[in-house]
Amino acid sequence: MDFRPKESVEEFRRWIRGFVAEHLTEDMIERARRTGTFHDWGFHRALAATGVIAEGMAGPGRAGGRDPLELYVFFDELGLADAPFYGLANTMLVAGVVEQIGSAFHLAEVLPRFHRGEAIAALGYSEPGSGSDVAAAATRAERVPGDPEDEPVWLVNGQKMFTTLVHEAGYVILLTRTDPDVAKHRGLTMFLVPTDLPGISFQAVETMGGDRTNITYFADVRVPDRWRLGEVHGGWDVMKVALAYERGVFGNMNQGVSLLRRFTRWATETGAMDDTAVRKRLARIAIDNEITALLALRPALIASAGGLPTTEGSIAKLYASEAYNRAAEACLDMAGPEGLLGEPGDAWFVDHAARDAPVTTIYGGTSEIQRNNIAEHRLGLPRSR
Amino acid sequence: MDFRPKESVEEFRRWIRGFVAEHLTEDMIERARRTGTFHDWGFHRALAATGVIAEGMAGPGRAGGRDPLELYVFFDELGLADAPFYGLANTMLVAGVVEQIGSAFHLAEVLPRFHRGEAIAALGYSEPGSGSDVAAAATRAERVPGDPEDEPVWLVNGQKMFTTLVHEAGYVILLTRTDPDVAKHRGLTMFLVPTDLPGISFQAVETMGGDRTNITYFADVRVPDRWRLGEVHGGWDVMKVALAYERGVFGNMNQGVSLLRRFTRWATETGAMDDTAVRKRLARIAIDNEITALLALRPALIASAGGLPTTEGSIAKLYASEAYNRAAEACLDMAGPEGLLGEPGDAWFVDHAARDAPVTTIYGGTSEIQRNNIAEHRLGLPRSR
Amino acid sequence: MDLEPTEDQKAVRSAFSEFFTDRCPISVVRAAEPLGFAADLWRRLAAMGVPGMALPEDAGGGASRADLILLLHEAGRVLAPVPLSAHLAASRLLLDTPWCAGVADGTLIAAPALRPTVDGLARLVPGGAVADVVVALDEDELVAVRGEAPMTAPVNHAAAPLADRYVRDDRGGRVVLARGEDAARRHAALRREWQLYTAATLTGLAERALESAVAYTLEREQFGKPIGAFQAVQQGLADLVGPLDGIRLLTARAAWCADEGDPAEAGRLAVMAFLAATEVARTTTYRAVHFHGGYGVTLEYDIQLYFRRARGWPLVLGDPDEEYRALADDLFGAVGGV
Amino acid sequence: MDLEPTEDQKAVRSAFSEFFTDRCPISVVRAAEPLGFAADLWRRLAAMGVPGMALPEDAGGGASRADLILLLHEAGRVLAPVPLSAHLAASRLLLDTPWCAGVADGTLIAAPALRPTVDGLARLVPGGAVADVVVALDEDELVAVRGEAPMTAPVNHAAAPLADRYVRDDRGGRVVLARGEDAARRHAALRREWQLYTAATLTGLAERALESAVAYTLEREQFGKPIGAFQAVQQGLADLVGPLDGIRLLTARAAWCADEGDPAEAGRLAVMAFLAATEVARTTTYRAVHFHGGYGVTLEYDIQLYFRRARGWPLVLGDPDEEYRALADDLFGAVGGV
Repeated sequence: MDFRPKESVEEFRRWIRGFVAEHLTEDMIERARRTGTFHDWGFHRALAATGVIAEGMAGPGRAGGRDPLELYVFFDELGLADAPFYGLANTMLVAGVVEQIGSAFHLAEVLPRFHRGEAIAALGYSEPGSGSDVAAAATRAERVPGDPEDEPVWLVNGQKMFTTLVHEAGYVILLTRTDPDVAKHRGLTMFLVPTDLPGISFQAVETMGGDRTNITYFADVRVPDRWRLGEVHGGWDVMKVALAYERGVFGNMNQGVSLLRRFTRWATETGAMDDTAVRKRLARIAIDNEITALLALRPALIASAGGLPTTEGSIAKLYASEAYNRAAEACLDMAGPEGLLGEPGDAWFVDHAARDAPVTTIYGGTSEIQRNNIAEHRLGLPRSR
Repeated sequence: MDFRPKESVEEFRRWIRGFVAEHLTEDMIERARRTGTFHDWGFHRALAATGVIAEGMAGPGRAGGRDPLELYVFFDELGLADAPFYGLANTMLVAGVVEQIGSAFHLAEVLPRFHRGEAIAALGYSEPGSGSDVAAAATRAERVPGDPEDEPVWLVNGQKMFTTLVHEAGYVILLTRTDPDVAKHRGLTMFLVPTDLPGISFQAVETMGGDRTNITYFADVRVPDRWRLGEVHGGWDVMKVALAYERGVFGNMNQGVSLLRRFTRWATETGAMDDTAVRKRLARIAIDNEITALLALRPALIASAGGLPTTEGSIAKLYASEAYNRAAEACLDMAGPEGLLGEPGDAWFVDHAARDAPVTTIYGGTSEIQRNNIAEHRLGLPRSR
Repeated sequence: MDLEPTEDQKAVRSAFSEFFTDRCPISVVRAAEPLGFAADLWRRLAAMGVPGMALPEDAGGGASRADLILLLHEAGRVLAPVPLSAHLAASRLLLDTPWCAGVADGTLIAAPALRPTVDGLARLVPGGAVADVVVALDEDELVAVRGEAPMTAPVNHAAAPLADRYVRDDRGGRVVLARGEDAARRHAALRREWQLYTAATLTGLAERALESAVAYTLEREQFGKPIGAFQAVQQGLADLVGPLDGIRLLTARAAWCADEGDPAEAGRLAVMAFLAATEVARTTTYRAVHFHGGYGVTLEYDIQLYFRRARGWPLVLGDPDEEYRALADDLFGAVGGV
Repeated sequence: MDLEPTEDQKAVRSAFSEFFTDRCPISVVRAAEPLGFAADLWRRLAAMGVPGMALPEDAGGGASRADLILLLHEAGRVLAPVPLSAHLAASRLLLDTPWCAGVADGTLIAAPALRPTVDGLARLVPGGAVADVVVALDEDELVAVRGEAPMTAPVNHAAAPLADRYVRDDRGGRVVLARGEDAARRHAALRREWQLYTAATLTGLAERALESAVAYTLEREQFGKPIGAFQAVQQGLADLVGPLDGIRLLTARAAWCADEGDPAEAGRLAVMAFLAATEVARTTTYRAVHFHGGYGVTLEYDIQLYFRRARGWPLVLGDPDEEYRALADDLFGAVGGV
């Protein structure tokens, strides 16, 4: 075992820190907090201009690209700085999938727009009837009969839940059911769809955690076949690529670090830091943060070494989100009434964490689903659902 | 709602307290602790001589008998005084079942011996292959062919686990399989068997909690039909009577009360009581004890009013045992090294509680089984096993 | 001895239940945000005589604590956006003040400052945003102060009508209710009264949150069956029942002891019930939100309203750790004491 | 950066694993009760040079902490009844004493008094029942005292070789290792060293306990299938994995920092690893016993041996609460400090 940080990774960390210090303003952070839209076009385009989106993630069969460990550090630093990075994460993820699976059309039409920061992507997996059970997607895509000379067209009807940032996105990656008569994993097809196609509409959904997400409706949307990603009825294979690509690299599991840092500062100012019971609880949070950091690093390291982190991602996500909830509840107690207040200048971050933390045990796979994965794939227990 | 104790019950409480003060010696308590046999013949016979076993529990269709609430208080007080009461509880339970279901032979032969304190009973439900799933009992009882004029005889083969006190008991109530070819609940028959029949043997099983229990072996034991309890293949009906009879009345759920009392005394002597963190944790235990007492009282009150406490017993047992474990672990922490020591004079009760508490979430139905009951019968969720 | 409500209590409960179900659907709760006060609902309660219930019979009240907690339980179930715990607790101290009649008929709202003032300022008084009369421990005086309700509250977790109130301004009237030790003692009793009422409110809140979660898990299907059929969900829900029944019984016992004239025991039990209810309401609403999945955290769903109030309502008192320590002093004697 | 063991480390680990599997089946653990010491196993370890491993290379050791924790992890998996953590931690302070060679070759066993003495008596020293040399902070002196091992221990939860040792008797020899602040500093380092080793031991213990529980739930059938197929059981087991991986990584990181010459960070991480491992080992063995059902609590089954050691081994240090407070001082500065 060797815990010495890789020099190239640390260099990249210094670079992103420098970039953030130069480009991220308090205004951007505050606007994201207020609107719940964790994307900022100015910041996003400035980052895209550095080439970081175009570089993408290194992987098997891909020339160039960033070490997954570097990207892990990248999102970690963005998270710690409260930078609005959801658009960036979605887009890098979808760009990665497009690179691997996309047709020449996708590569020419979409990829450069992602790379230049002109367009971002939203994820269209979940539906009202399928959350944990993603493969139960019911949004229909039917091939429309017509002149066989013409390009086939798919008629899409249905709705997608939790399409975060679709209101800013140029494209949505869309899991559809193309054959309802076979086992659920086998009748799916994936598309990458421009959001301005006629028949697509969306509605804002506000969340307790302060994020804005959306429901996206598809009403007789005519999607030309060139927008298809992967094989017909091969949607689950694309899904697996997307999940593997994402696993443990994109996103930020260290919310407890920001919370502890802010709370410690507040408690020092108010004198709460002199209370031994408060100190003890903060020390526990610090331990959880250390463990979370190590568990979160592991899938990135595995990906960096060319491996496929499977249960390690589940383990990190489960631990991180449960620990964040423990920390949030403890801070809520310790701050007392002051922690209930929600405006900047107050101990708003306590209120925010208390509302935000429960969300993290749900999205990206509930804690129950993560435990299922761990039970089955790490402990070798029988499948139980 | 009315929390005023019933005068008759309080009077009985004072009576049992007086009895305990007079008859229970430190020697008896220490011997029970050392041997793990929570039965003392001297104490048991002295109690029997007061007529309390013969009085039994009042119930539908039974003249006389003690109010279930009185019996709840009775066992509660015995538990708080550390009196060895397992033989008493088993015997009163089996006597109650025999009274309801037993033949004239049982009533004449066995009941008076129970009442006079000459014999105690052991419970033969669990088997190596059936713990939570009691109805899966595999101990075979086969009707032996013979002269039809003679009394039929059952040939019993198998083994029973956790037959606590069988080494002191005159009788064991025995769940057997008489028809292996029907649904598991329908092929069972119950017997009340004298423990001195040829072919019965047992082996001591020591437990982490300090109790001694036994495995009892049945090798070609010839059991005359007159020992049968209830109908042939009607064993599950007898089981239900036994469980209903027992539910929430026999036994002691207030282990946390003794633990808190002892710990507080110890912490006062050692000065640990001046630590605010210790005080806080003890206050939490005190709250859990209050709640446990109320939840444990409820099934007794329901039984006292002629009702059948079903989920209330599960709720009390689940809460009590989980709370006892929280308390035991907290005391173990607070006592530090001193709590590890296991001899009288040390803080032995901490070590004891730490070893004893985990047992309580297993016997009498595991916490998982209690939650299943609550989910199904209180919350109306679908059966899940 | 009987752990079930009497017939009278059942009648009271069902009257309140009917009232709140009719008059306080969740739309009322939502419409009352962010202030957390529904003036119309308060007027309807006043028309029923509720604001005076905690006062003696000849002042327009006469309800037992056993009845009051039934009221508050039902109010908690629907998250009623009216400062009942605050008003009822504070009202008991206003009997001999000029505002007694107004407090009894609900034309005046009263609120208790739970923590001592600092330089005359009571911080984040529950109900303070809408209260006409504030009762506070101001140095060694227990005072009641008539002032103007700000009718605005800082943005807060529970959308509760909190406000800072200055209690040294006597332009509206200021009555010293007690001084010195008596003031401290009566303020402590006021806090315990508020804790008892809040425990009852949280019990109702948690009860309803659990019901919602059960209903949702029976309706929501994943992997071909209701998620409530999965043990992973069942076990988590079943675990909530004992603690919930426990706080209901403990709160009732605290109320009963108060009614029976055992204030020391009643006070101790009220603190216990408050602490237990605070924890139970948090655990219950956490799981209730969780088992609602992605929907549970959208503002469209009602369960998040329960989640936020479960935290925001009790925490105005401060870190529960301090209450545990105070309870320990009560149970075990002060540190170094006899 | 690499969270996996190197090839060398894997070889070391598998050598220790093989040794302990061969030489310390559970029958050895049982036979060693109640004293908690298997002299034969100790001799075999000595023959391999283990007792001297923590000493510098020229004193017969030279192992890195990274290697030591692999040893202790494997020892923890089999509950090896030898006071390795105690001896290895104490041995580091005995380099310049007359007993160094004996400690290195295992003819002498060393043990650390973790808490300061009271009137010269060190209470419940881990390994103290079998130790020939005890290191203790005796008022302002850090001393090493040669004495007679009592070879008997008070009945205790973990069947650990604890004993009270008097450290002012100089008949066998008594060396003052340091005085004043230096003594306190070196004693604190000794404690942290012991905490690091104990964290590694508990990690091995918890890992094996989880494996046993999984194996049992796959074998034990109820209601027609292995209980490991029920979500109620699966979820409870799956929850244990992250914390277990976490303490393994945290302990390794603490060891690595020590090897890299960052004692401040290493010390902080050792305390964190110890506290986390204490909690994880308790939770893991609690559930492991629980999922063994009625059998798990019989003395016949091995899992209860894990349960008791998970509690008894770390708790000789005292209430973990005190360690949390000390860690807080380290992380956030002392109260009222700058």
